[in-house]
Amino acid sequence: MTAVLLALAVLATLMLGAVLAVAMDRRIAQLAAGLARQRIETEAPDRLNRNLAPVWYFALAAAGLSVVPFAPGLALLDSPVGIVIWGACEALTIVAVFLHGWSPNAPFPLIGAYRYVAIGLPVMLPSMFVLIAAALPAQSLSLLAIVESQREMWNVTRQPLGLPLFTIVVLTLTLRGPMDFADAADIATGTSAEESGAARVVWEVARAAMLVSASAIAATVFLGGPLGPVLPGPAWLWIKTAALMAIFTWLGHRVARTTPSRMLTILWVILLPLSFVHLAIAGVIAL
Amino acid sequence: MQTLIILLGWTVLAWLVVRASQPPADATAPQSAPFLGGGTAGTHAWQRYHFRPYTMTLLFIAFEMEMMFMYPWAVVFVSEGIVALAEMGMFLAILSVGILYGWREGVFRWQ
Amino acid sequence: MIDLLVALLAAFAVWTGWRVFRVDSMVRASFSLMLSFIAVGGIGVLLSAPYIGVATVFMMAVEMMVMAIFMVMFMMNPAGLNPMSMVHQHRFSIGAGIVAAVALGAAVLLSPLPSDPVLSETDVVADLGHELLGPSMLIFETAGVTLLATMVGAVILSSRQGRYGDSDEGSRPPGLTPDGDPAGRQPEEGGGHDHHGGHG
Amino acid sequence: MAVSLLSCLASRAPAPVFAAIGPGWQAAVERLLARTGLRGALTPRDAGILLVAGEMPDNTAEALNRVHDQLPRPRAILRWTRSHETVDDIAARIGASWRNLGAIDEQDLLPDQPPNEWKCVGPHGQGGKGMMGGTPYGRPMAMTGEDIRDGLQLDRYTARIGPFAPMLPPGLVLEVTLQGDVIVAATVQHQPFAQPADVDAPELCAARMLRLLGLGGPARRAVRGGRPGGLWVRGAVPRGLGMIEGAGDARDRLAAFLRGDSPVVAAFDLPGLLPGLEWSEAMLVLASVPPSAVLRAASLPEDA
Repeated sequence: MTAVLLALAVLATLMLGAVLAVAMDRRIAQLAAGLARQRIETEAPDRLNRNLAPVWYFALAAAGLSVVPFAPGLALLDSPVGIVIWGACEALTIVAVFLHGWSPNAPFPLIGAYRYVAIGLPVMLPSMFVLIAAALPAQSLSLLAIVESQREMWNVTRQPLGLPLFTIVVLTLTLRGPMDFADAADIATGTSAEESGAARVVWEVARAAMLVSASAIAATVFLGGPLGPVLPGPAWLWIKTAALMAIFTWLGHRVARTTPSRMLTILWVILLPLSFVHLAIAGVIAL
Repeated sequence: MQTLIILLGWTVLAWLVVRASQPPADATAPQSAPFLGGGTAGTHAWQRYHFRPYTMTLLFIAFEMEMMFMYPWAVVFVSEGIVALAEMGMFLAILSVGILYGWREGVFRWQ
Repeated sequence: MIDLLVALLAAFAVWTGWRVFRVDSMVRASFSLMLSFIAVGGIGVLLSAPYIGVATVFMMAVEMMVMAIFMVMFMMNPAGLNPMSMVHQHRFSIGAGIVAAVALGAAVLLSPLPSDPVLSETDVVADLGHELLGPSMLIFETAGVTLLATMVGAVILSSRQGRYGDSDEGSRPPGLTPDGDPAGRQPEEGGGHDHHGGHG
Repeated sequence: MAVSLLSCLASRAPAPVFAAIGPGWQAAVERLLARTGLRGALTPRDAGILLVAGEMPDNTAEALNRVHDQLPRPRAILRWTRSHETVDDIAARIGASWRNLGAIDEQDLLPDQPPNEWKCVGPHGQGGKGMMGGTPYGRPMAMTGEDIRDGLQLDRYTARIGPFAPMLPPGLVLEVTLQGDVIVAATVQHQPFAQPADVDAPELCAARMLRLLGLGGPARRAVRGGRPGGLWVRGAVPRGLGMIEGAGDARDRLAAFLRGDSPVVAAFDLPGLLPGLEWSEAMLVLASVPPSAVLRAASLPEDA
């Protein structure tokens, strides 16, 4: 019974959150208008993978949100390895975006897909470091335990580098702003360049859903998730998630994107050592 | 088991939603040509694609495999204390050598 | 119920594994294999090994992504636009397959399996961590050194640019026949030119 | 209920316009697309209206038809050729067409034929031959060739891009050969259209670069004359990229545009500048040069 209620809560959060994310981008009307337009088929596409890519994207967003506790000690997917499940969702997201760019058999989507893989793979390293660092004080890989470990102090203050590093991960997963190497302007919106009509809208909504999911994970790991005074747990989770979504959206619209090869070097040479430092600090503090 | 059923359920639901919200794709021949700003392509876009940072991906896999050891390590870190810190420090130091070497050889660039 | 799910996942893993060799597109082949591994990971989760199961999915998603990149890079007709067969050396591979299946099946069926059910409240991840830091420490550190060797080897084998100039300078591709002319590109004097020095 | 809500929302959507810019109209179109109520689409797949600005030379007619046919239906083509029609007028005309798109819907202009006949050709009826031969599904496959960076002989993809590619100056047709996303060869097949001096205005040049950096909002504000307000704008352009004698690199030129200066760029060798660059870098370099200088560079004789 609780499981059904939680499943409904996850679904409602995902749907309303996606609407909120699209509204933050001020694109609700645009997407509504796109729904009724023709969906063009490219020359000799990989139909199966073209149809599956947004399905994966949606399903991964939902799976990621399922491990998030909505109240202390209460998550749909109460797994002892919650952050590993989320890590697997990240890895599979790269596959989904790659397939989205690969399947139309057109040059710009193809370039976008490969660029995304080049950036998306190394971005997973800071993500893993950050989540492992959050697991140290909790002594568990479960997000429920990570929430419990933040009763005294949120991770955002205890592990100050965590949220900035994870921001990069979120922007990559949701194809936003400085990390949006899949859908850049110089390749005519990249992996989406050949998508029209409802297919384009569905992909955009899936991106929005992933933003909800990734922000909820960030809120749980760094801002104490459902912890907070007066209001019930889910309300706190929603407030924190929405606040983070607003920040990520703002950054996505404001920060410039550099070239992919330069970003690759930055990721390995600057952000990876920073993640090392972050883990070391977190380790010493946790002891 | 619950985990699997939930994940499977989301996949099926996502498939139904995506399926219901978009009509089948169709196009005439000039519509379906790849967009090149009015230009034309000689060949299919699918090709033996020259993915430039290929060396990086190999390094990445090795690094990722090592990261997989760190998840169980994180769980027992506090209870094992200084031993865990020292051991993982050693482990990471070894791998940092690999990263440093790759960086010196310039693999974190488009080849 | 768990038995049924395990059986279904096993059947799915076998079916997707079979698809790897039946599809024309390298991308589809790679990701069929990924689905096969995901099913195996699911079996791991069902068998009370949540970390190993989920980690399998995690690793295989990344690895099959990289494999797809390399398959597309180096195989002819990577998208399978012209139908083709992914199977070679039929007789040998059938023989090898049967031998492997019989040997592994026999190993599973004949070895005495311990009956040591894991209690549901056991924290298997923590046990794994204690194992890594305790009795299996040597294995763990050896893995670190092995992975370092992997990294260095991968860089040496696949990177052309390096601190001491291009790695293929003066090298000669092998001939297609013994003592034949070098195949493919002839090495030019001085190797290629690097346009990339300015940044990175 | 849901359907009427959706259509109500949809009617308020900004009109998605893909602009095919002709000689002399670039600045006007760029200012037009920075208005609210319009949205410049980067690909015809995302657009409902094809705006044809200016008198198109005859040799671009086929390319224009090709872009037109790539718009999803329903679609409309609008021509903006009379110079007395102000930006307000054309914006109103676009809005009216967008709201009335279903009634206008236009047929394809090009014949419904694949680039090569392939149906029922070859052993499997897909037009192919063997592993790599023939024209499966209408096109041949790319073949291997030399690479200029790491020497791996992988496929070369050759395509003519332009004259209406949103990331290139209007009119420019580049025949590029790509290996991965690195340009290994580039030739100019059609020069950019001549544009009046207005097109070199620093705010327009800055906006073009900002769009490539993923800053659509700041680019709009820059065109309208406001402060763009992006973070890490100059730093995002790699140092040493597109170095041109006397005009610095792309980052210097962006800084100058943002200051409101228009750097003087001496003649440079356009096809010689591009090979060896990644596509994203090449587009940044092209956008960092004022269009008049690109035109001069593209019209240099080949052997100069």
